[in-house]
Amino acid sequence: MASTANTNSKDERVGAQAPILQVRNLSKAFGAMLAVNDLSFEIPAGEVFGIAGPNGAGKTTVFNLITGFLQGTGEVRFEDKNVTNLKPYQICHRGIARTLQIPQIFSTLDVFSNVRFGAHFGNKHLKDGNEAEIIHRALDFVGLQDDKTAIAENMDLFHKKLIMIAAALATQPRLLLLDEPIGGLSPAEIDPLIKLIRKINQEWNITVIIIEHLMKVLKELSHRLMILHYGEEIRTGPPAEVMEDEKVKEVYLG
Amino acid sequence: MLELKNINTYYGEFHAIRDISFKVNQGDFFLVVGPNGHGKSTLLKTICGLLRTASGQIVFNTAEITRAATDKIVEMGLVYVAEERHLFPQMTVLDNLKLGAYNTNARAKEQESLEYVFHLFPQLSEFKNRYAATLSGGEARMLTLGRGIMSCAKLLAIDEPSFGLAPILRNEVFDKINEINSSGMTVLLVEQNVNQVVDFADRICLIEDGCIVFDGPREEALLNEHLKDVFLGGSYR
Amino acid sequence: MKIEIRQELIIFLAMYLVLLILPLFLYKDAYVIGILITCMVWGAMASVWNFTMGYAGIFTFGQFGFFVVAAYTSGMVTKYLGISPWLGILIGGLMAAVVGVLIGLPCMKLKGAYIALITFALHLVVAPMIKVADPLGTGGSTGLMSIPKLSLGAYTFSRTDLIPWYYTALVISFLVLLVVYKTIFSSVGLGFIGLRDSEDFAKTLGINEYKYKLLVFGLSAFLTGIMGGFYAHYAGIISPRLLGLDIFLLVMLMMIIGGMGIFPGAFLGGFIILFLNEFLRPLEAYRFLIFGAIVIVAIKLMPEGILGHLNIFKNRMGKRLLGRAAEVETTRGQNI
Amino acid sequence: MNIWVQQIIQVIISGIVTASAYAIMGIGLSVIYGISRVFNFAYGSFFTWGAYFAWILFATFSWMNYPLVFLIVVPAMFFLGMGTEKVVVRSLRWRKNWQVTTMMVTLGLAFLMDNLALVIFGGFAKPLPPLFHGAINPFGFTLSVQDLAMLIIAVTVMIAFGLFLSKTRIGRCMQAISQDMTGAEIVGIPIKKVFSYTFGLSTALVGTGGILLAPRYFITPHGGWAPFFRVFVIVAFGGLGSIRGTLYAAFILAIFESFVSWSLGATWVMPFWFLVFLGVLAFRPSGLMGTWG
Repeated sequence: MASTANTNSKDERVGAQAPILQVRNLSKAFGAMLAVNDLSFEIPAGEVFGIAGPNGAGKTTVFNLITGFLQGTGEVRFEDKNVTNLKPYQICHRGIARTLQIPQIFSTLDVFSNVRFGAHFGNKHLKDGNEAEIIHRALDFVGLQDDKTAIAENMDLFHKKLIMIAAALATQPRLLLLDEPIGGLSPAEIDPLIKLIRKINQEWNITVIIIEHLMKVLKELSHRLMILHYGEEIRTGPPAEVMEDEKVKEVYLG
Repeated sequence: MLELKNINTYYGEFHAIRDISFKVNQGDFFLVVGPNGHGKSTLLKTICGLLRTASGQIVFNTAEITRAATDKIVEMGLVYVAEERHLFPQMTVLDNLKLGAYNTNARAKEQESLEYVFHLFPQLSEFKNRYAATLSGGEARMLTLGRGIMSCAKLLAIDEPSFGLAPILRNEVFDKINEINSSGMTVLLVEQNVNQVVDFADRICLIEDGCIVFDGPREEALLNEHLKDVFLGGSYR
Repeated sequence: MKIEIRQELIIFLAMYLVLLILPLFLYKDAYVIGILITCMVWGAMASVWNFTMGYAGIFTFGQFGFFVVAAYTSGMVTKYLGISPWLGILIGGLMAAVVGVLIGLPCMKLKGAYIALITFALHLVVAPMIKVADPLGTGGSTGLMSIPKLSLGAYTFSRTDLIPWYYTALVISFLVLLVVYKTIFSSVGLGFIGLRDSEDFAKTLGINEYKYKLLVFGLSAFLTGIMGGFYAHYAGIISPRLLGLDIFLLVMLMMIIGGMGIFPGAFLGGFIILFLNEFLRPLEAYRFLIFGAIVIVAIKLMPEGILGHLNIFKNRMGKRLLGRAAEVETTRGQNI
Repeated sequence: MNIWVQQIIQVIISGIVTASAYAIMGIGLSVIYGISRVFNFAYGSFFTWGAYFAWILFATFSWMNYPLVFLIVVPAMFFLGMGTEKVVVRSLRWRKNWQVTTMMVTLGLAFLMDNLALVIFGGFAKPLPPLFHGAINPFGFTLSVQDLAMLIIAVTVMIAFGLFLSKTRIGRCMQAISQDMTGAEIVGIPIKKVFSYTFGLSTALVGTGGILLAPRYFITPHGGWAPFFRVFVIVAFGGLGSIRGTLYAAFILAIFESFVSWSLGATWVMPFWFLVFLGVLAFRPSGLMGTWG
């Protein structure tokens, strides 16, 4: 099947960049089930990389392996340093942030403190004076400045997702992993979020990996797209090409 | 068949359902749409007795079920099919189905219902001795629907059956639900993927911020500008 | 950061202001002064417990274990090694912290209810260990007796004049509560509350959860231990009876009545419960029967505690800890 | 036969007998957790009260015998447990952190029950008559008829309980609830009723344990805590909520206990349980069957 090698060149915008993340022969088994099977891919700095696939294809497991929530075999390199099987907080300090599929926020804290958590704990060598600035920049960026004193648990799903993103940004990452950021939102909310993600990539210069079910979103956002099926890569490449692939159609799009 | 009168439900201090009233008629395919976190699932849980309503009245087949326990409501034939599957993982498919027929009415018709479920979902009869934990997402979804039917349901209240399914499986699930409805079962469906189900629905109701914004037959809904804007028009699905 | 005057701080300081001047009116009444000292000891302990359970969300039932370990440590090093009691208290606190961290290690990977079980097991286990360790000088089941009294310069504290004890208890408990307050409303407290609210989210944001969880165990054991050390020298005699269910329940009630997850609540609860205890004393055996019933009724009817129900605080965490849950709790594992 | 071998076998037999009593109590504690997620700290007090009820019967009626005592006390314990669930535990269930809250409440209940016993019966130890007199000597070993009866009763209870869980409708409901509580609720199982039954059943089991063990020891108001702690360790060792794990753990630990008691003396029994517990914590906090956490 197609691999990363022959599709890289087709991306005009970011093809020349050095890879920020390299994943080599990543595998993870739960009992007898291979959730991720010998997966390898590279992501150039500045790219928006989409991952799609049927449920149970191992998408979230890939994120969990990269961010240290799960331990697997294989190698993960970030900015040319080996980060395989580091603890989640170490991964965060290296500059990789992520959001969770089911929004989890600090429900009893206000929005400001939620974001402050990221700024305080996510930046290992932060000088005190900087913290407030980072928090406000993140709040401004996602548009939560007016809600900063609201208790997080009273916010709706869309705003909870924004809190997660703002807190992740406050850790000042260079790579951001978004796990189904659009899931459960109404179309009226999807549009602004897509714009936001694009701005994260372009204005903040953050490389983004995004797991998503909605092909239209991936088509619009991602430079390249990888389809997973039973933990294996089916096809990787520019979204338009991938979505025309016969095998992808067969196993996923229908 | 099912009537809600001025229902209000709270999540702690959060007013999730505000003064909702509607009627579901016998044999209808009643579709509830609305953004996530705006109270659709809360509504279904309230109807099925998993959550208590603070005020208002729920009437099912002339009997008031406002504060009845879930087991009583199930016994009357109002059955909830949850978004999270809530199967019994260490039991076989067959045992899961049999537990669906727990209430007295359903137990008398257990064999009959089982045949119908296996007819509807031939895969389930193939897997009937497998443990529920080993089923894939699509198969598990079929099992939840089958288990609901086993309860001798007169009305199935289905919560986001497409949740977590690949596009290819969603259509299959919706087709099955339509088939169930065509055989005479009343269906109350809460769903995000409006485009794929809108053709089956008899009546559509839009909930935003816990309030009903629109409630009417499908033909009317398709003409409603707001509804079109929010869901049918700018669709990503 | 700018200085914020919180209502928690105001109530806390006001309580100590009252305690500071109270002996001016009561100095003749040794009985009441004695009760007030006990109130401060157990109230401070309840506050530390509340910090662990209410704020950090780690449901430990092992605080008495720490208290007793520190009391015995301080009592024994001063009695047998002749170390100054002040230093003994500190050594007791450190010993408790070591035990706390050791108990914290297996608790790292467990969730709420299991931690409660394990730490309660610690509680149950300390008494038989003290009895077995009799040859080491613990005094076995009769207890450790004639523990050296505190002294300041040439002055040695005595049971005939409780005022010096009173002000020592006041200073020590004030310091303990101050540490608790400072921790809760600092970035360290932010880490604890974050881990309590959503561990996964906290981990993605770069918190070292191992360090923080051990810190909770270590810090709360240390602070409890300080109170335990002081208690040993104040009481002069300690026995495994300290681990009996009666004192355990009284201190638990202080926390519940005061309001879990509400800062000075448990300290206030200490005074309420201990004065109630004195009030009920004439009832003898029936007194504990009544307290058992109060535990049940208080948890059922007043999950937010007195301060919580008085609606004093804008952002009441206690409500979210024990109040009615929004949703029907679901399957295995999710509800812990 | 070698005297040592004979003694060791004797120790093992005695271990098996105690194990059987611990096992049914352990199952009771484990099952209530597995099904209704409640950890009952008043378990030891129910143990004591089961024995006190038996004592009352023996003290009031001179013609009382054990079959009748079981027939009266076990159902009484069942209803006492059901009532406790309804009055004390039920309303807490849908609160946040209710698992810890119920622990606190059952601690309060334990305190209430212990002190009630103290007020009613006083602090003096009460004896129960032996289950049976005499002993038999199969293959040269001494086995008191009382121990034999204990073993037979306990094994019968365990088998009956296993059949109850797998064969009866209510037993299958209990299994369903332990696997997915909400799932059980939405198929129409009256879960609150089943919780009550579970609590009742668990109380009946510990009551049975109380009557079986009381003739060997004495009954005191706080006497339930020592057996409770043992059962607690057994359940932790076996894996909370795992019935099979509890069974294994009960037999392994009780036989060890009787070796410790035989070789080091009775004072070392509690520290031994403590060491086992520490070992469990350090090496396998999830228990034998790994159902914790």
